[in-house]
Amino acid sequence: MQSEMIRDDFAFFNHSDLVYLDSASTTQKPKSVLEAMDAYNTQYCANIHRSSHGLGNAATSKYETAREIIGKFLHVGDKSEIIFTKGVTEGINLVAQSYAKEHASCVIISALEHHSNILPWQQIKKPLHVIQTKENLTPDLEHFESLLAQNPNALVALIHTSNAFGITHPIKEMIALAHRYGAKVLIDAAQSASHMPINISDLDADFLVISGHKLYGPTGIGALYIKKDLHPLCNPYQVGGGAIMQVFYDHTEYLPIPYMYESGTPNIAGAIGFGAAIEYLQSVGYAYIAKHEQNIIAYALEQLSQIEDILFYTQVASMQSNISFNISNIHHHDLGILLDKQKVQVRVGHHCVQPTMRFLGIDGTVRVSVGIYTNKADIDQFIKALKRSIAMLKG
Amino acid sequence: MQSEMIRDDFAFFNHSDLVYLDSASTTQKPKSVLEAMDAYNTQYCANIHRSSHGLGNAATSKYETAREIIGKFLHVGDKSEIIFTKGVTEGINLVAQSYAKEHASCVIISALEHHSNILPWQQIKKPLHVIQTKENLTPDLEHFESLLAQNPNALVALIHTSNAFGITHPIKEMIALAHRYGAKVLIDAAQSASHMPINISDLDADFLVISGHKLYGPTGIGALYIKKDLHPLCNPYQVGGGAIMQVFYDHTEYLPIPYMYESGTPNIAGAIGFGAAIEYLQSVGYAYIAKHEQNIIAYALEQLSQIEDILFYTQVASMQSNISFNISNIHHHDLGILLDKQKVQVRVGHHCVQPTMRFLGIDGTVRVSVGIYTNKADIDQFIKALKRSIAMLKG
Amino acid sequence: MQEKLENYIEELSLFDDIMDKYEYIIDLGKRAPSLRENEKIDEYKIQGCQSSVWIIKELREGKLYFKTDSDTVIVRGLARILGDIFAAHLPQEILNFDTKELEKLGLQEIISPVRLNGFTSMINKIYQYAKDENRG
Amino acid sequence: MQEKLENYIEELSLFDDIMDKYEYIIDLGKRAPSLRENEKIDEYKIQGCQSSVWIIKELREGKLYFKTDSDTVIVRGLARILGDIFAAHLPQEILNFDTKELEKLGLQEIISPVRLNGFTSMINKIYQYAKDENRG
Ligand SMILES: Cc1ncc(COP(=O)(O)O)c(C=O)c1O
Ligand SMILES: Cc1ncc(COP(=O)(O)O)c(C=O)c1O
Repeated sequence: MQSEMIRDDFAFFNHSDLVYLDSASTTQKPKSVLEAMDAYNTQYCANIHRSSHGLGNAATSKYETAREIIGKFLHVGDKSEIIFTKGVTEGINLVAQSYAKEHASCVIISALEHHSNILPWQQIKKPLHVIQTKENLTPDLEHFESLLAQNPNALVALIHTSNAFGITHPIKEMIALAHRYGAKVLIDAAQSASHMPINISDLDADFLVISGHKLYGPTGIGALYIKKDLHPLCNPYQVGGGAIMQVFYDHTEYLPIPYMYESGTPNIAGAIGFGAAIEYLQSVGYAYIAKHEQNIIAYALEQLSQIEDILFYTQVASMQSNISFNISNIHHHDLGILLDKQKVQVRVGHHCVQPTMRFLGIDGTVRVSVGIYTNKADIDQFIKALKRSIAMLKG
Repeated sequence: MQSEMIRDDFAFFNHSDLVYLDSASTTQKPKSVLEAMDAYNTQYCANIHRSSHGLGNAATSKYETAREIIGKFLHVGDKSEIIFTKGVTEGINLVAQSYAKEHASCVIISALEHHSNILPWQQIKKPLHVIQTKENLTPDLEHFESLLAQNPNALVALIHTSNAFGITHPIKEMIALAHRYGAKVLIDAAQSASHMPINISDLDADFLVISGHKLYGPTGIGALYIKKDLHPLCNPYQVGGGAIMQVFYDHTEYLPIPYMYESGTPNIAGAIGFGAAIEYLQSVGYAYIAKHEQNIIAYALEQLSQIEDILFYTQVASMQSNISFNISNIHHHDLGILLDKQKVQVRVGHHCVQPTMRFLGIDGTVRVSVGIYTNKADIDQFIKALKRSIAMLKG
Repeated sequence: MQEKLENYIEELSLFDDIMDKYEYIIDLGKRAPSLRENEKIDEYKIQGCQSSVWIIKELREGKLYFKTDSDTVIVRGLARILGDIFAAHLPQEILNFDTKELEKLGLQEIISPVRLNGFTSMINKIYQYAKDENRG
Repeated sequence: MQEKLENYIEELSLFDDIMDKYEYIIDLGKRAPSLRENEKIDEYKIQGCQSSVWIIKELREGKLYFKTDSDTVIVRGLARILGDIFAAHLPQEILNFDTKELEKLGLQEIISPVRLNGFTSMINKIYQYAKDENRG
């Protein structure tokens, strides 16, 4: 079975008897990723883009190849549109400070945004407009259109798949609508990119962010896509060595993007590992991934639905890659503790979407999220542990 | 010999027959560092500070232990004074945007600063005052004092050891002087920390930055020290998930420093690897390191000094951990290429100090830098290759 | 404190199965008296906790006593244990007590390193109360 | 171009030792004619190069010729090779030439991936000249 073979690619599952249902927080990393980083660290470890020596060239070459791999993965036209960042959070901060601060009149977000797609806009003190949701947390597209009509030059910043409720926004349609009103669009693909193909050319997004550690890659690395047309509008962000053409005490001539945004020594091993993660993902293929994960999610939902007093916050059929729920009269935190004691690792709490939780009138949920390696045995063990926990807490 | 045993700790030297004399760019990484990261990646890979599950707690615990290790290494009083960053460049940008922008009237720097300690101050549009150098590139402390006297509320930002010329500033004296005039001081210890002990309590620095990858640790991680007294004056920088107490659409209550500055998923593996690197460094000990490296540098200088037409830019005796030179009528770039062809990896160019090079009336230099693992055979091979290169270029 | 702590350590050590340990804590949590709604105010609430926890101090003959509550059962049980351990002691006795001792209870929640560790925050609240009394 | 390129490839392949290869390039660099100081102006200078390089075009009977110089000997030699390969060709011929072919010279400087790759910048300058002529 392919599913067992995939599990073998991850050393974690040899080392641990835990049921890992927290892939939306961070994914486990396949051996090929760790090997790629190890090769850098032991065979051609050098700083990049600076030296004329061969070792430095080898490292630079691998780093730039990783950029190309990520560019192709996201279907971008030109690899200079891919900037390495620390992760999604840094990517959004970068867009806020370097672009939106000067060029956006306000920011329109959905009601499902992660704190990382709220706070950076607060910080540049732009009016924040929240698209109303219909029942089941789907966006009210008419309200979205009215916001666009009332707010020329807005930046629209949208989560693709919700990390807290597994809902996927119709971003292609929403981007097209936004563009009709002259708005630019940033997509937070932190949660979606590991589960479905992202085709930036087709989506026509203006900005898009992903994190390596949610894509079977290492921590400390991510990518930001900025459409080439917008490069001339973008100001420097974090500045320093490596980003420059010429430095004088009173002014600096910067290199073009992406280098302007990659000052200092970047996470070289991380970028190389990120490239290897994308290659791994592509070797498995989205056809398999989508089918496998949908099966697992359907299997979990089928069993969860039979549990008494379970509460979902969106249509069961619309949940992808993660499931959020509560059991009435039981605190999600109690469930989290007892599941953990039974070796089941899920996340409980507000999942970095406090405003959404407040809207729903709750403090948080239990969230189960799956990855390429999750299997039915994981779900069985989770359901069994959940039932026991409920019995203990209700009994 | 301890020196050979140390070399064995680095897988790089088993894999490569190159002479690596570019440790000031980035150091090689010992096995214990790679193993620590591998353990995270394969045994307790989880996101931190979010989950109540045991795996997440294990990761959080190791991450916070790394912070403690670094805090003790730098002799800071309280581990909340240590913030994980991407590296020195990010650390300086953070101080510029979150502290200096609001609280500094101007910035005073030395004439030897790395671009990463120039550009962030340009970006916040503060007047930049450069301390004049005496012959041999040492700072004119009288001029420094006059700058301090003329500019109340300045921030002083000083390189500790010059990455380009191996000179070490008398920072304890300079910090005391600055404090006498009410200025705050940031120390860029990127180059010094791997060669000599840094005792922040003793130095009384207000801010200090280091990079993991220059301390035998991984890329993509560094640390920033901010003195506790100044925490109340520091504003948020990169914002997002994980940095918060409570989020509302119109405002956010942040967690205290360091968490306020560690939004998003940090480089968890990197932080853990950084902690292991510091432990490695401490296990070798600065007594050995200083003695060994001074020997190597003295040995190299002795042979270099005999080369005809060699040009140094500072007193030979004052060079520590790195040596910069030119051969008159030969371009440093030609030397770099030919040394590389003879397997000797040095760095040639402006070393990210263009204003300093302009002051000296040169484009750049050849820089040789050493680490804990550098041995005399490396120097011999370098000198031999250098002589051959000079002969080819002059001949 | 030491004595009560040791009682709990002993009691908890009777359980081989970790689930039984938590069964016991849940039981404690369920049986613990609740605060009145008007007592659940910010002044008594623990900041920096993943769930809501309240601790109210009472002073009787110079000694401190604690009323506790939480919206989660397990934390309620844990708060109850804490309140009980520190009850009926002089402020200075509390301040002299080494909280590291509490790790011996072997409850992961106590040694959790997360930045919003409720248990640490609860202990801090109790210490704050003791300090306030000592000063006053 | 192909012919001249193949000559160079052959010539460079004669050297077993890489140092001899660079001896040859240094020799070319030393013998190459220099530009006059007043020709070393920004207009002809290559942007984004670790050393200073100048390339001047000359048009004779519709064909392009290149005068080159650099402050480093090796780059001077490399620039000389480049200038020679592309010399005496129509702008359109230059534009049709696949620069990947140049990698066959086996010179690491040509395939360097660093962002300020002088060699790539030199080729870009030559292509820019060819484009300008084609348009004009
Ligand atoms: C003195 C000095 N400051 C700052 C930096 C920048 O450090 P990083 O590239 O790790 O951000 C360096 C490294 O090149 C350095 O040597
Ligand atoms: C939807 C979404 N956006 C943003 C983030 C933040 O990503 P990172 O922590 O990698 O910066 C996350 C991860 O928690 C997420 O799920």
